[in-house]
Amino acid sequence: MSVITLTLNGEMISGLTGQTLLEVIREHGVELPTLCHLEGISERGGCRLCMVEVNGRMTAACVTKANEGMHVNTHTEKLQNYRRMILELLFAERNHVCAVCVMNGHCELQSVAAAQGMDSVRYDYLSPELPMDASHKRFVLDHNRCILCTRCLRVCDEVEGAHTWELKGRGIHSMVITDLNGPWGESPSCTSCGKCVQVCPTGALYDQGSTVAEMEKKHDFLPWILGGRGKKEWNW
Amino acid sequence: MLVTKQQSDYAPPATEDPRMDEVARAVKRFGYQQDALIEVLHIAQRAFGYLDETLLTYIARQMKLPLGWVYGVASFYHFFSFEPPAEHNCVVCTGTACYVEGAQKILDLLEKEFGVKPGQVSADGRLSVTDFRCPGSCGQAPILVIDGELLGRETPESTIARIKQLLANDKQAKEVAP
Amino acid sequence: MNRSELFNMAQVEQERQAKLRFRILSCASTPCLSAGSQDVFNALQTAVTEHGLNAEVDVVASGCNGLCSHGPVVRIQTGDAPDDIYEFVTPEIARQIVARYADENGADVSEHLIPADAPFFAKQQRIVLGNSGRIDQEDIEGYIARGGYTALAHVLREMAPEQVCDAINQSGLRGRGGAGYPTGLKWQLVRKAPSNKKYVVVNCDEGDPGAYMDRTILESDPHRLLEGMAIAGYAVGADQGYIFVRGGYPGAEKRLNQLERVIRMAEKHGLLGGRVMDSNFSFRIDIRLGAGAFVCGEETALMLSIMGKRAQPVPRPPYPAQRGLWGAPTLLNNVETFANIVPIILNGADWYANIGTEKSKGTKVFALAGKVVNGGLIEVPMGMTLREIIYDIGGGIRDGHEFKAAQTGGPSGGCIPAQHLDSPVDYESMKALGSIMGSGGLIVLDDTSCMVDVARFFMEFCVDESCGKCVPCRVGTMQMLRQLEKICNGSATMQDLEILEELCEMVRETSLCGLGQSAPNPVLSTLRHFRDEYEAHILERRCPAGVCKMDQVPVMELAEELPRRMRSASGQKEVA
Amino acid sequence: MSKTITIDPVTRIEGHAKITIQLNEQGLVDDARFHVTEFRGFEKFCEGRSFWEMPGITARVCGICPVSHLMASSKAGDAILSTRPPDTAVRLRRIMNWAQYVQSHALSFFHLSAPDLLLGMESDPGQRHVVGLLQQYPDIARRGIRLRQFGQDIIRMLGGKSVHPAWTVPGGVREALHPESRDEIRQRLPEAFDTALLALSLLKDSFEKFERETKTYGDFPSLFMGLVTPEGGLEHYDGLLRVVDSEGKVLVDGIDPARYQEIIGEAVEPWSYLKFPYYKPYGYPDGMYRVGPLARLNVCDFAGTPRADRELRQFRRLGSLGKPVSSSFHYHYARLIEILFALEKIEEFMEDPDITRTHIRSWAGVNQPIGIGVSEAPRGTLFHHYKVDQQGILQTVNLIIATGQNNLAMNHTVKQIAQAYVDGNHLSEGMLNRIEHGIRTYDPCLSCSTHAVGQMPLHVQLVDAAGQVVAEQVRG
Repeated sequence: MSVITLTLNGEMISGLTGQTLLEVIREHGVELPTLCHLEGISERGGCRLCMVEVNGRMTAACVTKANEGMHVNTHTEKLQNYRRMILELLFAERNHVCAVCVMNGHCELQSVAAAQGMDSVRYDYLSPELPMDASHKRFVLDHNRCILCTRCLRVCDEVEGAHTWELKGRGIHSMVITDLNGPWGESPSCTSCGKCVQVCPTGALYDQGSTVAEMEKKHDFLPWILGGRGKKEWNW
Repeated sequence: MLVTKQQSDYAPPATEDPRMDEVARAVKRFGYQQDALIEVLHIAQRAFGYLDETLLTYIARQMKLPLGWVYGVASFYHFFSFEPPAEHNCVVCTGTACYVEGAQKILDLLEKEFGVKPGQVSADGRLSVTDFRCPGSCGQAPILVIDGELLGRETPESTIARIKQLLANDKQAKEVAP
Repeated sequence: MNRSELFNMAQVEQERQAKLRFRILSCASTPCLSAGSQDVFNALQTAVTEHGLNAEVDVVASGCNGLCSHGPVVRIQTGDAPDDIYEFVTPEIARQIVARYADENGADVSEHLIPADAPFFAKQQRIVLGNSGRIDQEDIEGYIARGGYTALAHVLREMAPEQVCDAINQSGLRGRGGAGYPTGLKWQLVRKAPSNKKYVVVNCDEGDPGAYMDRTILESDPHRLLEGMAIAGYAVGADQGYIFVRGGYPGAEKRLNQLERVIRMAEKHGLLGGRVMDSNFSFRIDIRLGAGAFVCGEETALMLSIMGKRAQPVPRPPYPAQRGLWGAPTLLNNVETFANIVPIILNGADWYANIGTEKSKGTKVFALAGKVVNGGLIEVPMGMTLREIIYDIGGGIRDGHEFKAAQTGGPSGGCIPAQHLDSPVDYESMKALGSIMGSGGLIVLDDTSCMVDVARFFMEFCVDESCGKCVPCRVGTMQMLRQLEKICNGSATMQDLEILEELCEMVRETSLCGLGQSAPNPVLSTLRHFRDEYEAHILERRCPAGVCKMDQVPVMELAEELPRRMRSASGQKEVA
Repeated sequence: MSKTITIDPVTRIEGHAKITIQLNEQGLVDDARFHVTEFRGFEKFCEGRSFWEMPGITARVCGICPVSHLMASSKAGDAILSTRPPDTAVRLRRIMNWAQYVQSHALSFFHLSAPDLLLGMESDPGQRHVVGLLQQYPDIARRGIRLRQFGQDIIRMLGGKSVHPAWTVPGGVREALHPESRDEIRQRLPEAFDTALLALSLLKDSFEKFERETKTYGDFPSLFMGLVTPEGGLEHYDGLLRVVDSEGKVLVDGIDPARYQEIIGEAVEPWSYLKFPYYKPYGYPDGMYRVGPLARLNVCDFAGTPRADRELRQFRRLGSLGKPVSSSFHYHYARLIEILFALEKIEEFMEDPDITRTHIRSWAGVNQPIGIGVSEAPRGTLFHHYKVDQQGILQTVNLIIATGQNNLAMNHTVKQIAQAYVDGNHLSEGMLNRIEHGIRTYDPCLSCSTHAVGQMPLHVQLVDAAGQVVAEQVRG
């Protein structure tokens, strides 16, 4: 693995070939907001919050490999503005009511919005009528709070290996489903492992019986599992 | 061998339906390759008219694909339908040329006359209206496809007349039949 | 089949045709079918039988002649004389036509005969469409008789793969799918990619509403495409090709069966499959079906669809030329691009490079539709002006209306107003006008069209076709549609217009794939050329073209008005 | 010619409402109506949500008494789980509920009603608010604010925040009482008692001044409803329903609140978004009943704490010949007695050694399709009635709010005051304020809203039969 040098916000920094821009940028202490990215599962490049300017062109840092001589800007006024707009779009898309949400105070969408200074939504709330699925014995799925980051799909497919979760439909009508769009509780493939719940950034997936602001999610289990499995870090 | 409930869940459902054989043959013809899923779905929809749960489960088990995968693919593409088709189907092209030539007026009048919006089936289940973007016959816009028959240069009035005729013919046929 | 067998076959067919009194080619392409050409075809056959001419006259279903708005179209070939083309043919006229050619003194059908010098045909330069309408759609002999598969034979025997790539590069051919990437460069990239498995894919999904060039080429001259693909396969080192065809549209099944037969026929003659023309080159072609998703025009989405998955684009790089189908380098071009290969090989790169403009070589096929007199499929050299296309070939605007704009490039393109009618049609100048060349949809709008509503129409399409993967496209297009709907129903304020413009920029710059990046184009281009119409909708609450209903009030005004209304309503009620 | 006077909005209440007074040809009051013009649709938009979220959602019905909705909602949740929360949890819930009484009643008395009572009904409207009170009676006003603060602080110590705490949940409460908090509450109790007693003496001293008001501010026979303990004592959190009539006769006693539908019906009128509950056996609108502090003190046999019982005996003397106290003006008095009672109960619970226990939540799944939770809110009995599917997703929601139950009585009060003070020819500002004050005695909480300090705009319209505005006065 060879060392490469690139310019980050005017400063020369170094990284390794094969690293994504996001990794390099975060290693150098610059914080980029992300929602669909999660260490341990594949990249999706869907939320577009980690957009950066590379040699004047916009690209998502999570899916761009760092290259020698890149000129990267992470916090131009335009980028910051676009990030807020993307967040506004997300808040307007479904019914995100933080005040009565089980994840209030622990939600990634909420904290990213707060960090980006998104304090109001200028777009029309689309207010779709979406159901909740509380058929699972241990967990609840609330489509109203889903941002379609598909972390649940990826962790279920890549780590648990069950491929219970899928997306149905497309565009604005996309929804996460289990198996043939049936109730989660009746899914023949679900192992009830709960990984999807833990990786979900919002209150779309949560434990049965959680009440307002009560749900908190573990985030460190994934590197632990994957490190143990792949890199054989467990030594017992 | 002890067959647990879970295991039987994963076996293809047994069926006597000969149309299912057609699907099975298609899967076999594509060598059980997972990338032929869309082709298999096309064949299944042609055989059954729509895709129901049993059919999708069958295909998933045959092709060794997760259930969600099959549903996800089928629901992504507009061509696949999960509802049984109506007796008669009127497809209105809403491509650009047809839009310019007033396809919307045809849709509006269809809604007014039969109470059916694009994507809906009439209350009696006899007529469905779909919008479709572009069978590629823009020179003859606006274009209709009624029960598979391609028609060009339609007006709202001629469309309504055709469909009324179609529905009336059925009625006569039914009256004669018994 | 080897080279000499091929020439032999061509000769036999040419001689057979020369012996005929005349050939009748009845157009069986989709537009003519929708105008009733099946009945015409049947009538022609009956009439020929009635005249006892079955042995002396061919009646065949041909591909598209181009003049789709005047269908059904029938072409008569007599010896060496130029072909006669008849428009608006009915079964009755079909009988008269047969009578006319069977007997010089037959009925007079000249009313339906299109003059040989009609500008619609005279102004065109048909290279890609050279065979279209002139041959039987399925018949391999007819294709071979017109020199088919000699290009492939030539390439296999005389040229090394890199020479083929160089020739394509020299010809200046650019991808006809829309973006205009140099085809030769793409071929070279795939050829150089280190892998022993490579693929050639032709995109014939054509989800652009109002465009049907690729399907028509595929219908009218399918062997041309197969030959072009085989040459590409040889040039890049692929042994497998996929034709990605749209399935599920009305009449698709018939077309697919036809295509299947055509491929089998070519294989049977050893022109495809293992050891093509007794060489060491093998090339198989399979059909893959689309199922109705515009996003499959994006190459990564298309490849996912071929692999049987949800067609959600993945970020590039890696490009398909590096990692495509099943991880192997993949050459992806559209139908028109491949259809250009055979003429380039046959006539030479220099011949091709002489057609067109400095940067845009060759010809372009357009699906001309909308408010023009002559709508249909046309092929013109690059650099022709819009005015020539619309007024000379298209015959001008119908019903005495005024030209307002030409919409090119479909949902990813834009509208070009009257003041730019004289600008040449090529990749660069279209882009400069805020539109794109696109795959070739060209819809002419007149003064009865509202440009805001046109933008709304395309945005509705984009919302419907967005795959939903990235936020800007999934939600951004929906929000843009909301703003456009508000403008169209009279409830928008200038602030909504600002929000719309801001969203356009954001969606364009941050979307994951081409669909989202180009989705704002119809809005941006109409805003650029027709801003006054937007402002009339908002400030004067008036639709200049009289299309929009404008039956709503802005929310802010409603907020002021409602309590007043409620108060007076309740006051009256109480006293009463 | 008949006329309509419109007061819009009604000031110093929680929410948005207006009053219309209809005058007949002689200029006498024909009818008067209290319209609630805001619509919030809580019952509808809770459908499809999980009952677990209901305490959090319904607490948002109101920023003034979120705790009451928390209580009723959590109890409805308990019923769906068919579980009994641990004793400590129940006690903590009760403490929070009483803290809510302290803050809400203090707000009603000191901030909203005291300006009229201490400064006078006809005093300068520019001064007749809590800021004016601060200038003239700085000590009283400040102590009132501190008393309310005490209630708020207890709520915050338990629930983490003073408004909309999401602390009571189906099955119990989420966090235990910290010993430090217990000590702080204990420490601050004496001052609170002082303030409550001061307010009581101030109010009782002013009774002579308001003799006419006592007779006209909603003094009419009606039924009274409230919860009582099984022994008949004053109850605010649990207990059984009791209804008495204006003669003091007990009509219904010991009925499980979950059977409320047997005795309460709900009517709607086109001119108000507020529902009109009524006592079923008497029909609509004869089944008018009052809830809230006045009703609770009228239905109970005793309070159950020494100081409150002493005051209750004095209160009883206001009703003639042992009958219930019938003037709504005495809601103010009842409210102060309840503050005293709440403080005494909080004091008592603070001595419980188990109060800081941490076993405070019972766990269960959905066991019953229907859950009805009833508690006494400061303004009266509050019913939450949920129907859920097997997964706990709400199918229907019915909320019967205290203010709604007083709706008939409030309309009656408005009419009574209008008849006493309006003669059609004089439209004085003080008269309008009297009508508003009549409403304020019920401390109506129309839904969550901020309480404005200072002058609120008042819009009075005289409307003739054709709906034309004849005269108009705008203030603010």
